[in-house]
Amino acid sequence: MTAMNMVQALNSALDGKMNEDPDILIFGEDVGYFGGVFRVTDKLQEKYGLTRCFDTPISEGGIVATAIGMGAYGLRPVVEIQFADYILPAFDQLVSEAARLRYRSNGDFWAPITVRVPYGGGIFGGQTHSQSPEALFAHVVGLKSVIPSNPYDAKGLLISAIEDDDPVIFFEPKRLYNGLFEGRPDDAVKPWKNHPLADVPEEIYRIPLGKARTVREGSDVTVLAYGTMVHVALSAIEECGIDAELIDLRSIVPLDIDAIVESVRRTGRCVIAHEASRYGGFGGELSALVQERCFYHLRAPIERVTGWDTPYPHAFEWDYFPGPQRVIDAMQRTQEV
Amino acid sequence: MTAMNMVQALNSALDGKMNEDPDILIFGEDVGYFGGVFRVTDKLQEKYGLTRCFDTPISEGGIVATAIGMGAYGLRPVVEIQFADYILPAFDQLVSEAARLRYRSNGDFWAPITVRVPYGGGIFGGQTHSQSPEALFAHVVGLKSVIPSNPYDAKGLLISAIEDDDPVIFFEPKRLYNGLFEGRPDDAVKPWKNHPLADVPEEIYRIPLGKARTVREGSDVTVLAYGTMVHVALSAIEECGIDAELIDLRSIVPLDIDAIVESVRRTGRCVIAHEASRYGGFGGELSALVQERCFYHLRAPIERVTGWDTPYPHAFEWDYFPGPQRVIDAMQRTQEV
Amino acid sequence: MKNRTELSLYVPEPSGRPGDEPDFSNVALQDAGEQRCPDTLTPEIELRDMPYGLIRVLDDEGKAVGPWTPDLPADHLLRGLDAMVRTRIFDDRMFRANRQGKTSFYMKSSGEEAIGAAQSLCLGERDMCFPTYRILSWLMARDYPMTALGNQIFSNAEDPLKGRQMPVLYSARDYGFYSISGNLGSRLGHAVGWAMASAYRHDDSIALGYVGEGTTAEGNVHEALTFAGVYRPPVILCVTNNQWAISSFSGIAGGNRTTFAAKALAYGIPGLRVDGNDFLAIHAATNWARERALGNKGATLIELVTYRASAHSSSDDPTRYRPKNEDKAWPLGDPIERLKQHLIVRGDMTEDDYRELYEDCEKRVRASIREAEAIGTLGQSKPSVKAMFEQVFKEPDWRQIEQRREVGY
Amino acid sequence: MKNRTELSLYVPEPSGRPGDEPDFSNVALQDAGEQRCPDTLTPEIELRDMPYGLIRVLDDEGKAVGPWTPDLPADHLLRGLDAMVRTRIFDDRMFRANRQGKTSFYMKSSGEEAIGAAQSLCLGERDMCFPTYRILSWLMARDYPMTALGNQIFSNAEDPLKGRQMPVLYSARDYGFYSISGNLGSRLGHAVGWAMASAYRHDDSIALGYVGEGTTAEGNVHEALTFAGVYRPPVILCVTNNQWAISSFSGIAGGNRTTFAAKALAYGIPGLRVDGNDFLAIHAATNWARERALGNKGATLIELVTYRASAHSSSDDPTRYRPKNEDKAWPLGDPIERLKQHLIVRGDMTEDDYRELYEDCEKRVRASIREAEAIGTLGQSKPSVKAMFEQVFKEPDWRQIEQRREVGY
Ligand SMILES: Cc1ncc(C[n+]2csc(CCOP(=O)(O)OP(=O)(O)O)c2C)c(N)n1
Ligand SMILES: Cc1ncc(C[n+]2csc(CCOP(=O)(O)OP(=O)(O)O)c2C)c(N)n1
Ligand SMILES: [Mg+2]
Ligand SMILES: [Mg+2]
Repeated sequence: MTAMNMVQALNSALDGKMNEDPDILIFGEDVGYFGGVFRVTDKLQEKYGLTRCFDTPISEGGIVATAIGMGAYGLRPVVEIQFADYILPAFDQLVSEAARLRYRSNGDFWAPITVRVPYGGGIFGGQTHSQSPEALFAHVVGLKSVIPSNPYDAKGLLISAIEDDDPVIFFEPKRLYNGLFEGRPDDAVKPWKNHPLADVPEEIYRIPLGKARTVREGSDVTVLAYGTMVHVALSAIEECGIDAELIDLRSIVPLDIDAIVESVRRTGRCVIAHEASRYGGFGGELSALVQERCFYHLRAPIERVTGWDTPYPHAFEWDYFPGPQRVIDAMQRTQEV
Repeated sequence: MTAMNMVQALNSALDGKMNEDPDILIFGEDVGYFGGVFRVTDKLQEKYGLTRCFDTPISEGGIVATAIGMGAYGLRPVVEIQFADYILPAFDQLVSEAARLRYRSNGDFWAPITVRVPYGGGIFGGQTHSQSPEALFAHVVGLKSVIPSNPYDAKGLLISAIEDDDPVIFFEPKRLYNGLFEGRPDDAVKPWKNHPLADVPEEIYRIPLGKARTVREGSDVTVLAYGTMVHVALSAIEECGIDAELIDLRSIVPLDIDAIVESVRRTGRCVIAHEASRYGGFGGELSALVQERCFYHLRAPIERVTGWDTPYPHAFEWDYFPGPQRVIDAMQRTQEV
Repeated sequence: MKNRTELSLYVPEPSGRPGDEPDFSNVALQDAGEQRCPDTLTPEIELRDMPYGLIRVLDDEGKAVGPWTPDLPADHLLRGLDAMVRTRIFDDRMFRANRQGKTSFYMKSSGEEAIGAAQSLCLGERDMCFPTYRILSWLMARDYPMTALGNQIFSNAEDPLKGRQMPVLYSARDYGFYSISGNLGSRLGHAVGWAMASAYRHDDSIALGYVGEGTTAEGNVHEALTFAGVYRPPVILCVTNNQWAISSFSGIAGGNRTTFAAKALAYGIPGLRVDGNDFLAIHAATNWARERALGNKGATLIELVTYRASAHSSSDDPTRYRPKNEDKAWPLGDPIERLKQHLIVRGDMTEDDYRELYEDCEKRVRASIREAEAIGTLGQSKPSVKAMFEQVFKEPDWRQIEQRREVGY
Repeated sequence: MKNRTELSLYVPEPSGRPGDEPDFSNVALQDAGEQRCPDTLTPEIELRDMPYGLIRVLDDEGKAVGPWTPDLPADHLLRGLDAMVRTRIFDDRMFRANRQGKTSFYMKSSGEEAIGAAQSLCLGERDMCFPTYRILSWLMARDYPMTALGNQIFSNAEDPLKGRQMPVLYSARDYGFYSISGNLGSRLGHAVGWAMASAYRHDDSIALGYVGEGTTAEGNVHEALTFAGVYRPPVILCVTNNQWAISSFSGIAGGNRTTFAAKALAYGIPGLRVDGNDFLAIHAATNWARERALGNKGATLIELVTYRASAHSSSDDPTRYRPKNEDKAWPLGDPIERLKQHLIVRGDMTEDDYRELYEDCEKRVRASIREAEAIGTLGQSKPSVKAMFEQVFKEPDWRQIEQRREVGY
């Protein structure tokens, strides 16, 4: 075990898998010699050579298309899209091709690709370095969407994603790369190293896709979150004293519906938190599923704590970001009835 | 007043606006000399000349980018994407540019464009001529999404969309172009001409964006639908005898939240119907909104009747399509409690 | 301030519309045998004139002339002819089947049969083509069972794609034929990725990608070409310029300003412009690109100049937007006629032989389609509904399982 | 089977990495004055050699030579120099301000100042540029208030973009400067659309779009060029080839295989390759393209060969991926030094004059930044939070209204 931050844990996953499987190729903008703008692919070119980890033209569509072709051939490419805000030029490739190839060809071809995508806010990145587009992918039949919240999960989930024979979008909450963040911008930076989930084995291990993690058990309300919001929610729970059960979804496709339903039936209350803007966000799906499956157990309206329905605004980062106080307010509203 | 089908009503809206406003330009694949593969732009090139209605390269991204540039200059382009399934190459332009231009430039520039998109199933078009991607757009802050269900609305809404100073995605349920469709593939084709909403004035008129239409008043359950599903739902209601209130949303951004809330508070029950696959679909958002705002009035779980979570399959069109029987089943489930 | 004129918006128009005489004077031609044939390893910088010429082998009499003449045995040509003839007949019958309501949709490749047939026979078994919907003759040349084609087209119980795809959007891995989709251009980059994978593995499989001339305007085509230029994988990228994209003539895709082969110059790869109705020229150019690829010199772009002799699809009516009889006026003729004529000139076939071949093709096509029809046409027979829920993922998740249960399968 | 070698995957590499000597021997150069200057209305077919040359006017001594020499009065050049110098100073100060935490982010255009300055002064008031984040000198040349730049960069209460944008993503319609976004390449098509609109209206406004050489790989760049080729609008499309795209050298964008100007050949439009550190050459080429556009002859692609002398952005450290002192070794020199030298050679300026100009620039920059800082730097001052909810649409819908209320503004 070594204390790793999230970047190191992801790097360790890539390194371990590349070492094991020559069919794994890594490419993307600046991932080669430089090791990626967030350093997740650091040293991989040096270690595995130019043809196994290399830079690409600035062409997200081209990156994904190339990966699909390689995947159809029999390789297992792992590509990086530099920021989630820039994944849209590849959207058609992901939706119309990667997600549909197995189905439409009746298994003749498939796309065992992993698309790593730094996403989310909290870094003063303004409109185009902060967005959380996971809802756009969750709606796409044929894609899996995974979102880790800590170094241990990041490594185990990335390994599962790489080994998965279906296309996986792997959203990395970039605000968590180098330290914990609880939605309190004025707090001192909390390094990962003292966190229990920063204890990461050097070797390969897997966390199955579709299994949520109960971060904290509780009986007053179920809080559903993923990515950075897991820590925001935990901090909110700790602050306000409500005995909330916090579930880190870890992947939104496949979704651990059983864990969610079991918990909400028990607590009778539910708060959903995500960074993305609210309308049409993934919180809507979660709310609908909970409502459909727990209707008779619900004692208060399901609450959504999300980004506002505006673009992600640079100077208003902390007005926009759904911080702990807003999670507390929502939890409290569920308790008032 | 003339009896018009939906194609004629849309053509009449375009014709009327082009006649009135020289800043309106129409372009897209095959919309020029040929008048569009669905004939919606028929005769417009002949009438208004080559530079006002013309063919474009097969490049959805290029079409939308060009429209945005023209819009920023001061024109009011109305473009066609041949099928909704092919709008994704333009997705980045719509999301990162059209939707954000006004906000990010603080009103220096904006994109008063209308993007017409034939969408939806029921025409044996298989995976790539049948999809309903409206949820992907509803989540995008800064875009409006309009979906008419009949000739009268189609004309009035299209005129409002064109006159709107924000980018509007105008989804046209192509199964309704030439006749009514109630989700019963074995029925004889029902031409529009005898339908009251096929009585379309020749002149310009407007239906404001964001105002739903109550298709049928009722007290047992509120059914929310748009596009083709309005007729499927109405047919279902008529068949089963439940006194349902049917609301045609007409636009999903802006959404007529007041009409929805008022109705569900009254009926205490709600069924949501759309063609798109369920998970992450717009029905999730509707369900969440209704739940949040009508929790204490709800007497049964909100039901979603949707396409399945599979790609749109050619041979299984009628197994996939959420036909009237599935709407009836859902309405009945809401009555059982 | 010299030379200023009032600005105006230019919109290209074709040389003729319904009621006009066909006019192909704008198509840049070159006589058979005229274009030079450089060595396959020639640096790109010495090939920059190639996109503006036209590689042709068969002359007007059917003789093979010039430096591109490939050395092909008669049985190779006969196999090609057989595939082309069967494609033509199959297309005609299926188009009719569509009119009779036996299938929801159909697309013919009439006039373009030489392309898939010549390239299918030129490339190896382990090579992979990334086709458009007009490359049926590739499968015919590799003897893909025509009954299976019919089953796919009818979406019947034996449909190899389990009813999930519209007619003609085949997939046939074992025949070197990648899955087609309705989306234009989005597989060209897969061809490049495939070829990069092959190079990475030190394999000798090459990839062949196709787009129509209209589709070259899509961003993803540029992205594929960019990757092909940068990483030099063993891939052949083809533009089938059949002059039309539904109702839009090639000028709407930029074909009035330069050739589609010249797009190669933007990426520093060789661009060949080839008579797409000339089986021998197609073979020769494809083989040139293949040798270059196998010499580790990377990608080649090939424009195949041809003509879409029929409607875009069963939903289309070309008499509404182009002159009648354009196909008759097309200066590069009919690919089947031309190959037949060549075989006759060579002395490898007589008119009688051809009639026999044709009748044999007809018989085989008819028998296959009958077999498929016997299994069922659209709506009369289909795969089990459970196929709707399968292979969304390798393993279904709870959504497909629950929903399948709800449907009752 | 001749010439076959084992396939392998090729990945381009730059001529040097940290620790290596800078090496620009692969950059194709041509001496000043050597490239021919065709008439602006010359058909594209006669211009196909142009993308492979290099238009240069200023020679090593600072003399203007050859057929592209523009006839520019001294005050035009001095205005350009003033804009370039202020850009350099402003950039340096703001980079430092970023290091001091006064702003979240910054991007310099050091080494590339000639481009925006020359083009801004060449084009007219009603023309519109569609910039990247490295075209600050355009605004400087048009005397956009530097305090407003500072306010934007600090996201303070007077930020003209109301705190909604990251630093340097300006928008200034009145200065012919379109809204920048972080997304690469997605505005090039807007430039084409703008120009088409101008042509449609018989206006005389032309558009100028920019992308970096790295960005040419994006599909949307191809789409913009395709529309520019087809409809021939009055637009100038520029590729600023500064050799690097963050850590990726230009070969990763295909620059090893051919020039970026040669991409023009794919679309049948003229392509000019220009010394991007030569104020006069940039002016001349831009003016050529402008005259052509105003002669209703359509678009021109211009590659501006330059060098990114500084880090990609405040988040970047170029010593990690490229040789030290590459900027010193760059064969086309420093654009400010070169224009200054030219003015001296012309006799329009002395070293003393230059010192004076420089000090004056420094003073003005300092005063403006101080003024902006006085209003507030990042976090110390910001626009009202209600601006977060405004202009999502022209009129807010219930979501923005409800949410704004929830936030309490
Ligand atoms: C992305 C996308 N946009 C639009 C369409 C609709 N469409 C189908 S075929 C076609 C024309 C294609 O023309 P071309 O590329 O020349 O191929 P051809 O049909 O001539 O072989 C169009 C516009 C599509 N299928 N996909
Ligand atoms: C669509 C998109 N992809 C990726 C990025 C991340 N990114 C920002 S700048 C940059 C490099 C751009 O290089 P180039 O086009 O050469 O412009 P330069 O910075 O050299 O002026 C990259 C990859 C982005 N902003 N947008
Ligand atoms: Mg075509
Ligand atoms: Mg660059």
